[in-house]
Amino acid sequence: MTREYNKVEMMICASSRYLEDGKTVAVGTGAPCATAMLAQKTASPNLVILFEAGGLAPALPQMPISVGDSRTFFRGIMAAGMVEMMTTCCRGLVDYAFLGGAQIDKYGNINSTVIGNYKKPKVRFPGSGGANDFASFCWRTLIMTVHSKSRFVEKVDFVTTAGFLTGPGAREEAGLPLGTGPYKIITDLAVLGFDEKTKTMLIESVHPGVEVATVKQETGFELIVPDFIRKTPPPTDTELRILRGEVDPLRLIIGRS
Amino acid sequence: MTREYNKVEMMICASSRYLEDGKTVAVGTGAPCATAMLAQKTASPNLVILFEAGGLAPALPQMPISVGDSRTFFRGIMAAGMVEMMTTCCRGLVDYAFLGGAQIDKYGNINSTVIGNYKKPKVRFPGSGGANDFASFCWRTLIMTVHSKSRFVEKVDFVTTAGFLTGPGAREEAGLPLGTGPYKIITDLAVLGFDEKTKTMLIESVHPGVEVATVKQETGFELIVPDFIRKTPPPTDTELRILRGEVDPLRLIIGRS
Amino acid sequence: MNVLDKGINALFMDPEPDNARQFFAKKSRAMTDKRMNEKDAVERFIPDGCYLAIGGFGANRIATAVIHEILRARRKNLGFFGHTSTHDFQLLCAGQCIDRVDIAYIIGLEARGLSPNARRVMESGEVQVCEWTNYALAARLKAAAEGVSFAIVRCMLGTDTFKMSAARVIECPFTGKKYAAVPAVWPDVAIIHVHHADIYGNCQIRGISIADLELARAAKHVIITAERLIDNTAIRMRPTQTVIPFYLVDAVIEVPFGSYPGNMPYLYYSDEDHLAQWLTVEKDPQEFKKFLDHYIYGVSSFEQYLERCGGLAKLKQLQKLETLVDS
Amino acid sequence: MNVLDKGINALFMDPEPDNARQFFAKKSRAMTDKRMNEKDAVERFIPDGCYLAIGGFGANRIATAVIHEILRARRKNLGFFGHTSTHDFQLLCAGQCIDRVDIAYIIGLEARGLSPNARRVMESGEVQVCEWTNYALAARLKAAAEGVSFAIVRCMLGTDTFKMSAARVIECPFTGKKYAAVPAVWPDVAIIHVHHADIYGNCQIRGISIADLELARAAKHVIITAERLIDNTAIRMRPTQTVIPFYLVDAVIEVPFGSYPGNMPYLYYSDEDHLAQWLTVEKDPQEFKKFLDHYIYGVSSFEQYLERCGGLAKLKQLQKLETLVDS
Repeated sequence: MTREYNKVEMMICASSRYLEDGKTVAVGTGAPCATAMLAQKTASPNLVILFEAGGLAPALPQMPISVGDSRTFFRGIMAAGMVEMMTTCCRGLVDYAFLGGAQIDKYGNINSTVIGNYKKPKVRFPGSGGANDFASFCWRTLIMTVHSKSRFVEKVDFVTTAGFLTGPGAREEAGLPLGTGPYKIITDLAVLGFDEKTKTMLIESVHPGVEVATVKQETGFELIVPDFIRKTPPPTDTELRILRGEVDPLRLIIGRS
Repeated sequence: MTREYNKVEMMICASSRYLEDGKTVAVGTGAPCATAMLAQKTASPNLVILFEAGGLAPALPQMPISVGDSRTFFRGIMAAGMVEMMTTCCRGLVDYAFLGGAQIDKYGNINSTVIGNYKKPKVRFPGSGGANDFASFCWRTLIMTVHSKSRFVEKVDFVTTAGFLTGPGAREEAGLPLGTGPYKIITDLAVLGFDEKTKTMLIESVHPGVEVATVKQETGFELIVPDFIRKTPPPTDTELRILRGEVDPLRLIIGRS
Repeated sequence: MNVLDKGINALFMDPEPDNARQFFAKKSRAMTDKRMNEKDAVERFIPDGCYLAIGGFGANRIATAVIHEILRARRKNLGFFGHTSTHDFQLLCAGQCIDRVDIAYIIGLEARGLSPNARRVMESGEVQVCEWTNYALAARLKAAAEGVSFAIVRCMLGTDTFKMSAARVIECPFTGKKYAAVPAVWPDVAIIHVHHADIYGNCQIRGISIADLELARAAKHVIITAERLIDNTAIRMRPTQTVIPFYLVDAVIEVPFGSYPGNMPYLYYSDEDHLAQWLTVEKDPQEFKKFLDHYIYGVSSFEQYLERCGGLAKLKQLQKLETLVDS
Repeated sequence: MNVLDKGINALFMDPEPDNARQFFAKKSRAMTDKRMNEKDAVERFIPDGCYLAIGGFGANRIATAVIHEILRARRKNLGFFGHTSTHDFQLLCAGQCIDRVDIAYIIGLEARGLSPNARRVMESGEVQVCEWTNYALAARLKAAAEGVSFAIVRCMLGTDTFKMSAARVIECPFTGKKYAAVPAVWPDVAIIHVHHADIYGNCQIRGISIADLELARAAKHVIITAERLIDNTAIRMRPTQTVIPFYLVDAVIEVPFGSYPGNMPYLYYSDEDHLAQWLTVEKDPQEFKKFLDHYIYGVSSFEQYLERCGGLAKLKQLQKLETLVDS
């Protein structure tokens, strides 16, 4: 049997496997939230989800449209506020930050502020929101984004959110909490990690049907290509059934592919 | 008719008149709290009382034994916490701090920590509690204490709580909020204020039957004695009736005289 | 104080706590009836040029009625505190009300997409900007609420967000650790929508409070809109649930469905159709003008706006969409 | 960082946030049944020499059962966080459990007077001290709860309280204003008594929270005693009222009348006779020893202590004395 699935479904399923049971994750709007819901409904029923506006560990009835809407604390453990959530992250209690982004560089720095010159921008985006906070405070940052040369760039136009900044030691030197940083980038082509020594991006696995050459071609900087590159396991039947039936029945996220 | 009243009743009634209607006051345990209750039940029904543990504007059913007991928020406006109360003071929203003290000097500095050498104290007292905080943050500090040479000293053994410290400009120089400081000291003999220029203590009024000479004699430092010294009006019948009947029927405070 | 690094953008507000204290020294602590209508509240507390902050989170628990009134009163040159501002920011851009903004999240409406008009305004260069993060802005309010001139945070460090802010890097006097120091902000006025308030301004909020408790304490003036006015006795029976005490509040306005078209937890969900309509109509300036005239400038009250959006039938539908209801 | 002035006393705890983060990285976030008895909780989380903080306010909402168990387990050389500590401090002095204390308010029992024994202990020089104020100590917890190494406060400045603290004077990088910087404190363990908790440690408190919310977030381990265990469903129906979430908590113990002889808002008032007895009996070391044997060392459970204090009849009387009751 060949399963049919689209790129967004692939990204969500691949990402959800990083959210281990009994861990804590701070999520942004949209796909990251759908991913956390999928993880909860598959391998990680005790995954604790935090929302920046104050919602903690809800029994999410449906996908929230906003990280501050009432679904984010529906039958939740706590309905608190932003300072509570952000300081919980800063105290070291939150394992994962899960974000999106408009541009990303080889050190995992994210731009969600402007394209072009800051003072005279070609495109203005919303800005950090809570992304910079989560990626500064949480132990490991997961980033989900579409793979293309215009997004994976040598130098982002604006570092909204810190990855490894300029390389080894730079986060620590800047004053960011020790032992934190980007962990995995999950795209529609591959899963990317970081080289321990150079803190630059490497290919960890390519998705079914994707060539390593394609990943390199769609990346605007030199990727580290290890000798051994795994194949990302495709979405399972169970994952797809739950994702389509329970997580996003209105196809708000997975319909965007 | 000659009214009979004791020293504590005199102090409480004299003090209560400084707590104007529609103002806010942060009070400590015991007599200051009784005073605020009396003010509420006489001239200042809209006096807002704050307790450091979190109680705000209660309809005090009885005198609290502790500034953190359940009476401090009985039918209160808010039951919050210490940070809420202290930061409300620090923001400049609280008009009066009302405290007691073991020792006081001519600048209104209060000692409630030790008598004797700090490292080898003759007597150890509880320490600041919230007194230093209130007197640092609130606009005007009222202090109620028994008048004696051992309490009114040239130099307190330990400055627990800031008065005018070493004189004009010293509070500001230390970094304390501008425009704050001790306002009146109400004793069993007199009401004392502060000289605008030297920031040292002066006699404002003496209680009925008290000679200025007695006040000077019971004070361990040189008091400023203005040409004109008022007589403190004695407790009124109404004040005494309410104080004895409603505020402290068990004579927990007024019985200590 | 050694400052190791500093953001290059200008600070819009004075972070001096003793100046703020001078203001609060004079603010009345009297428990008086503070009810008034949106018009009077905007007239009295939101002059041209003042610095405004809005409670809630973009399109959740926002004080729509007062924002509409700001547009109708043609307020100009407002400063704005933009922490996850979505529909509220879109409204202020529609009214061309602002000329400077502290930014954490603007232009976007989260999963709904970006506002074409807000984007146009922000790309035009007409509005002076300063970058922050959501937590940095919450921490700026918190510092003000605590009566001090700055807070220290471990975010922003190392990024262009820091460079384009007005934050400064300092070291911990105990550990040598680096922090971003962010300056306190005392907004001139805050508008906050709550579930319950009494006529004096004692407020209860159900569900997440976002940064509203800090905001109510930081702002020099606070305008409250409430779904429902309740008796002071009800406040006094549940003092644990009071989150904004009366002495912070200047105006109380009862506005049922006041967060519409946003979500109000326990009461009604957001009107996604209406919000989608905004994003569509903003693409065409002509259409957009007509739209604004119809829904905002051409109505004289929030009730009339609700009528034009579908009235009771629509509101009942949004009540049904709200999954979070009482047990 | 320029330090303009510093307190001369030694800091008892490490204010380094990255060390605290290392601890919290490993702390379990699993929602598991954390019920145990006082004995096990003390055995597991309160070793000799650790630094302890107790919730509540002296003789209001205190976790008496666990404190008694600390005495029975003959714990020694504990560090103590003494912010308005009254009967709790008196108990720890009676058990000779502590050798260092951060002080804001100790020895006294507020309007009740001073504890002769606690005073004797503190005048003996056996206990190492460091002075603070109630707000400074709350701010130290708050800094830890926020994951940073210090907080700035405008109290303590200019006084001997500052001199005998471990605080430092710094300047604001924006205004030049002076502040007392107070170091974060992450207590090894906190004991907090609450109204309701579920078996996972999700807690609700009714009435004032004092500094307990900051404490629960700052402490590395948290032991909860609760008047009543409630179902997790009840927590999830009222998430606005959760003030301590489960992942902060290590142990949950159901202890009805657990704040006795202290006050528990909405349930029972303090037993002033018993507290007065303490102050009297402490004057005579012989009598005091007998008293402690009778009420603490000679009983094997908190229930037995309550029995010896007058049992149900006494408790009913204290319930009647509590004016703050439900509507």
